[in-house]
Amino acid sequence: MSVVLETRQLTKEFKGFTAVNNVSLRVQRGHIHALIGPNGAGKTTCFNLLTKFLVPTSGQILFNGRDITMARPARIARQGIIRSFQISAVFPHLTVLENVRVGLQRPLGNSFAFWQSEKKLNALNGRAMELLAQVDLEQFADTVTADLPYGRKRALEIATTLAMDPELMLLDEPTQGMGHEDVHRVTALIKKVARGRTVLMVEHNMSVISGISDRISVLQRGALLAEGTYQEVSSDPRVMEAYMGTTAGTTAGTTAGTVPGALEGAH
Amino acid sequence: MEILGIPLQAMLSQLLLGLVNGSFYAMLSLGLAVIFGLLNVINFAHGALYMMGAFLAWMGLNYFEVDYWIMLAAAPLLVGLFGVVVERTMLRWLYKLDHLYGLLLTFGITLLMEGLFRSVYGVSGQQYAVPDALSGAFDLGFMVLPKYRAWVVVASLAVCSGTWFMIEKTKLGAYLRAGTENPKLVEAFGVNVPLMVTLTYGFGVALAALAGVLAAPVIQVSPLMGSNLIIVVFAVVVIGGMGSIMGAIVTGLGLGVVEGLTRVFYPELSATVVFIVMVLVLLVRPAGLFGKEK
Amino acid sequence: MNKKIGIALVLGAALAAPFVIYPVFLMKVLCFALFACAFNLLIGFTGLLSFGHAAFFGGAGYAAGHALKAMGLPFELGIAAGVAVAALSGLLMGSLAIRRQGIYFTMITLALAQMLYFLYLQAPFAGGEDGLQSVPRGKLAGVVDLSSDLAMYFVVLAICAGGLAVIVRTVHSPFGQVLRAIKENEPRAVSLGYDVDRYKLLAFVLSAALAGLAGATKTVVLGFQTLTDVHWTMSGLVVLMTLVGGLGTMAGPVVGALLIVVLENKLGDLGNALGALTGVEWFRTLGESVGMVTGFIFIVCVLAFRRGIVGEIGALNWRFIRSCVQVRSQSEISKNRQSA
Amino acid sequence: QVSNDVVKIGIITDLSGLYSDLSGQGSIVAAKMAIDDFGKTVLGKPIELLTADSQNKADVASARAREWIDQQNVDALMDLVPTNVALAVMDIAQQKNKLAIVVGSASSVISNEKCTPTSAHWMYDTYSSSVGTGKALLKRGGDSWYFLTADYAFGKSLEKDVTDVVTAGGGKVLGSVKHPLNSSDFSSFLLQAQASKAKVIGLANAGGDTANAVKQAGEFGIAGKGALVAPLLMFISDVHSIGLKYAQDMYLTEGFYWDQNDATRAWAKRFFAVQKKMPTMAQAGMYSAVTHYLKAVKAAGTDETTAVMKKMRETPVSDVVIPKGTLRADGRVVHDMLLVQVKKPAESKAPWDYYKVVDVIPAAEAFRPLAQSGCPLVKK
Amino acid sequence: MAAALEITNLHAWYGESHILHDVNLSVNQGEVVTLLGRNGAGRTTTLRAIMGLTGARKGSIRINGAEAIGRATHRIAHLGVGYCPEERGIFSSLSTEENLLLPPLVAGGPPGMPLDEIYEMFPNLKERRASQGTRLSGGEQQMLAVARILRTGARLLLLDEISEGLAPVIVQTLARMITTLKAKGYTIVMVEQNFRFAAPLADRFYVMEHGQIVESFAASALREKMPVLNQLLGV
Ligand SMILES: Nc1ncnc2c1ncn2[C@@H]1O[C@H](COP(=O)(O)OP(=O)(O)OP(=O)(O)O)[C@@H](O)[C@H]1O
Ligand SMILES: Nc1ncnc2c1ncn2[C@@H]1O[C@H](COP(=O)(O)OP(=O)(O)OP(=O)(O)O)[C@@H](O)[C@H]1O
Ligand SMILES: [Mg+2]
Ligand SMILES: [Mg+2]
Repeated sequence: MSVVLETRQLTKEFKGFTAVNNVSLRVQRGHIHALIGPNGAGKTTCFNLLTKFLVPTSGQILFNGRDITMARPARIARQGIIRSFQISAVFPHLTVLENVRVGLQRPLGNSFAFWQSEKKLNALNGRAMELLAQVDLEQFADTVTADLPYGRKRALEIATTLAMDPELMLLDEPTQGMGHEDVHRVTALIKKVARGRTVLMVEHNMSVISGISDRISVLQRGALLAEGTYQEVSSDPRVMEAYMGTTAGTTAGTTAGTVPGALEGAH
Repeated sequence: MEILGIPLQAMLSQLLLGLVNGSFYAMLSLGLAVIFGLLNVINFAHGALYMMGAFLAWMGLNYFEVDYWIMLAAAPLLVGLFGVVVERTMLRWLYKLDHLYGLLLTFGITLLMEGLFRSVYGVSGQQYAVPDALSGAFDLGFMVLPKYRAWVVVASLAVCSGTWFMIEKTKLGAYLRAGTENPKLVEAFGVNVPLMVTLTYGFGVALAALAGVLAAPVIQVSPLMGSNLIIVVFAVVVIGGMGSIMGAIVTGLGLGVVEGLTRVFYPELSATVVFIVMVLVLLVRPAGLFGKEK
Repeated sequence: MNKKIGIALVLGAALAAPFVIYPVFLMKVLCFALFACAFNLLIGFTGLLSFGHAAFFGGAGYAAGHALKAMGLPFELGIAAGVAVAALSGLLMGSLAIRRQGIYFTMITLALAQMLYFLYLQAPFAGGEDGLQSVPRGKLAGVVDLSSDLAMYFVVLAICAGGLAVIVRTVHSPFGQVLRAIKENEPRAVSLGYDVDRYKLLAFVLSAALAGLAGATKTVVLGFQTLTDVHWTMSGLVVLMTLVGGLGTMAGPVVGALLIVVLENKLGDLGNALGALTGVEWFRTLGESVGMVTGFIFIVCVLAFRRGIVGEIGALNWRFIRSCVQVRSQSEISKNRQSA
Repeated sequence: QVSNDVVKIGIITDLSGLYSDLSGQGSIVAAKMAIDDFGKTVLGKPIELLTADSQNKADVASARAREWIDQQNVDALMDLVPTNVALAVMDIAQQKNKLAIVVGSASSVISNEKCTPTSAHWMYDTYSSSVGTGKALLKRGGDSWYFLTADYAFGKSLEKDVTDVVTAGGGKVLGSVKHPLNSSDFSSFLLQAQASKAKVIGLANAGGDTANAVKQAGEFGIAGKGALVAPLLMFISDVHSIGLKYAQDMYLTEGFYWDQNDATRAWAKRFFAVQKKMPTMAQAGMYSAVTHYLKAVKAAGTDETTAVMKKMRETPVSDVVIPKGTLRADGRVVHDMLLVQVKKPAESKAPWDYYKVVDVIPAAEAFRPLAQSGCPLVKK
Repeated sequence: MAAALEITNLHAWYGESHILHDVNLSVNQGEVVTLLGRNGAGRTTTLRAIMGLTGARKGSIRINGAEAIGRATHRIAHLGVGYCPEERGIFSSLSTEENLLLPPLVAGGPPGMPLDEIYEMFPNLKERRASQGTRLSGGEQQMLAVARILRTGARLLLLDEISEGLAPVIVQTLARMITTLKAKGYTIVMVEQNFRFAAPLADRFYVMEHGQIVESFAASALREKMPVLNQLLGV
């Protein structure tokens, strides 16, 4: 299997504090790859480095074998790496349909055409509705996005991301702040849309991770601590100690609805 | 010894004069920075309040025979009080909105006040004499420095460093800084933020008035004295970094000096040089010299 | 449908106006209206507050004036020269300023505009504080003599209508859609592959060029160009017009421009009329207090009519509609509760 | 013969800005006095006065002028402050064949390159205000000069006019420094001037700039140390605001001083009763301009511009403010100017008792000779 | 035992939208109570209403017997309430330690937790004490937000989603912390999405829906209430 994204000795320092330290990741094509680790381990920083919202102090980032360490954010996006944000990122005063169209519009090549009518964009409606259908939002197409419930906004964000037809999706805590139903919906959604693409995600919710991830990298204090499948990682004593806590082995697998006992810890 | 064709002594004296002007910039931009920091308001009225300070000093002397030293305290107090009223009755309603609205409101206040003073006192300005204790000059060898100008530098440095200390190093300052970001939360911690905000505005404008009183013996006390200055002072605040106390002080003094040098080398440009510096600084440091990028 | 009727009405009024109201005054209003709309394109629809638009407005005026007077170019080329200079200054200023956000953007535009001010102050052709005087109006297409105010009026009306049409179209174009997206959530737009700086730059240049169109036209109408138009107070004035009228609305800047120009030009008359009517002498001094009255209006606007005149009227309607809807939904909710 | 059965004079002046103290409301008062003294009617028709604030904006002023001419049938536009306003209005007046009489604006281009057949420039200009002072100081030993010049056209023209006089008289100009308008602090420029060791520091600026420069020259003890500070354009209102303490001993050129003779004192007293200030030469000039205009209308028997202008040129100017003057072909009114020196505080016995008249500069010397005029109307 | 918090007939608005409809709840001295509910049910709004941070309020909120409605926000805090907001509210212009020291001590109240003890509980904070507040990672900020109010001596803590976005180990630490605080006699109102974090800690539960309390029960009744919860929350 080929490697889509590779980092080599990626390092980021903030004024003498090393947030990401010599991280070498390899993400396989078609995988859902999870990045976990205790708070402050450097996951978000890592994401910011990959999408060029931050500039690495040293190291290299390769996408499909090409070096993109110095490319600009918009350029990275056009090459097929699209990210979502830890807090939901939609265009609140555009309608749901328009949100998706913004994602579809760019390849049309008329984005600078200030002399054309916006009716030209209606040509994209069909494709946009298809994408909305994928995330169950068709009936909200004409709603102003700000009025959507939180979970739906996350779904919309994913639809917009899909509009870019990304090769690699980066999701930063996609289920954070969601109720249980939404968590399930979004998990299922990720699984669905990940077909034919690669997903790299940061997530604290172990039940989401255990369900869908093909491979997991564990970060701690900016450095890679362990890597492997869920089974491998969750039984790694170092990971247990650093991240999941002593009882993680039993908690993480537990599904909802069982009697709450000594269930401190993970969701 | 000469520097670029200017004798060293002349150079030194020009630097010193620059510092004097810088003192005014520092004090004015400090007030603006404090107000912007906590209230999120770009206080356009700052120039008008500076003018008001100077006028109060003049009125005190001419109508009530109250001397400079008393007005040095009384004028800032009165203007501060005026600020408190403005804050309570008007500015208060604008905090949640874009900066633009505060700017507009204070711009309106400026027009009103300048118009008012102009219609009463005309534009030519009034004369305010240097207080006796400070008249005369120091002969520094390379130049004659009027005692009064030396006093301006000393007074301004004292006020600026006092303010800096209060904001950066005391608990009250921590409240102020935190209140800047999230006033509601600070209030939920038990700090009386509305009062703090009001007093801060009062304090900020009092600084402007103080600068006005200090300026009265140096320049004509005229209704337009503030509007000539305000844009430059804005530039100072921006170069220093919006809301940065240290930035306002250091940049104020620094720009005074830069402007002073320009007056020697290319005097025509001396009113524009601040803006050139601003563009250069912002291109290199987007948030200003001392500003923190969000 | 309503909209069409409204547009027809406005157009009708605009065509009839010069026969009732003094045409030069109307032309001035039109030019400022276009200027404010151009400015609004930037702040209202892109979210960028420029404090340097005087440089485009006045700069274009100087360019047009110089082209017509010293170079003897025909009317059309004079205007074109103005627009070109404005667009060029816009490109220059924009490419430096666009990279900065918020208040820093505003301040950079102010600073660059001050530098241009310095340039116009020093440039020999601009005539210092005396300004560029006696700019000829020339002939439209070499035929229509524009020295008649009426003929000039219709030309200006056409120019301004054209400018407004460009703005409306820009707002409702694929490009406008991207601008909205950027205004709403810039990082997200970046992550979708938009080079936001280039979009903002185009918006900036467009706005500058249209402001230049307004400035060049104004110079030709009035026959001179002075430093007033490149001074920062002019940049401030256009902010005020836009805000008083209503940010981000189409009609707002037009209304705002009308109000401010009327205030500047007619306050004295109004004061005299009031003085005569009421016998209160004080009103007669209003003419000297344009500044104070303007100040007062801004205070009132900011405190009471924040959305601007047009925005406030719009909100009134909207609130009314919403209150109707709310009553209904509330009753629906209680119904649902009962059934549940 | 009188259009619309009324003679309308429109005053556009600065009522709210920088120049409002030297012209402004006082100009209106003086114009009213002139109309009253004329008997409020001419040729049996009423005289009406309209006033407007120029806001120092040429576009505001020109819109006003056009409207007055087109819709209110105003016959003559007067005062026209500041210069850019004057130039813009003169242009319109010429197009519409109306009179434009400039009083409060100083620039000498008004009766030079920019002169028009329907315009006149009353009382003073940058040349008359500066050249007299220049010559007088040269005569008194001030043969080396340094200028503090406002970086504007009028500042430069003041500097140039005086430079010509000084060099022609055998003096030297050691240098000049151009300062931006409204630079409230002049100490740096003053020190540069002082370093040049010039005997006279010429202030080629106006209003607040001059006042601040004078005051700071006093503060730095420059005036005391042998150098003479000479404002090249100054009004009594400026002296009043600077105060005698700093202004004392300065020489300046005035077109009018209230305390010249009984007639001027009587006239000024009436002015003072309304305005609570003594008139500046610009304000007094308005009285002269309006009076002369009305006389010309009466003499011509019409208010038609060309005829009135012809009469205005033919008849000498003669009233309490300008007892003996003529309106030249270039639109310049020439008359004697006064070289005055500001009194010491001790010498001043009453408020507004500010000047000693040192010299009378004859009309022929006070203004730029026609031969040097750049006005295209002057046939050479 | 006197009620530490007694809310009766509370209505609250944000602008024109009416969010809370007649909320009634009471918390006894030393109790840990959890507010459950779906997103948007109004739990955060309830806490904010207690602190006077919503728009208009109506009804009655008694804190240790003193009425909070009509009282300014800062004076409510002085009744001995510590509030940890959902969005954390870390100040970027303050260092970690300044953030920690920011909330003023409750006048006349019992002493709060000393700094050493706090650092011991959250070693991350100690390590990053000089760093700018918002430069901390999401989770570190959450710790800081909780730690901050422990120091003031407030005895009634309002904690909004404190386990959100935290690694399991830290969540465990927090759970232990709550148990400790409870033992020390603190009264705690928690809003939680994370049912399994809250369940073992709380003495009593309230369930909110559409701005109303729809269910309330004691911990002992938890087992029998599971089906209802399942239906209401999808737990
Ligand atoms: N701009 C910055 N300056 C200084 N330090 C920073 C900056 N951004 C992040 N850090 C530090 O880098 C470390 C890693 O932060 P990061 O946000 O990547 O953590 P994370 O793994 O995403 O944690 P969480 O799960 O809590 O969100 C933290 O200790 C944080 O304090
Ligand atoms: N500032 C606000 N202005 C207007 N409406 C608001 C505001 N904040 C919250 N709301 C609305 O109030 C309702 C209750 O929100 P609240 O934040 O109290 O819910 P919650 O139960 O805490 O849910 P969450 O899990 O999202 O935190 C929601 O419908 C929300 O949209
Ligand atoms: Mg994170
Ligand atoms: Mg909540």
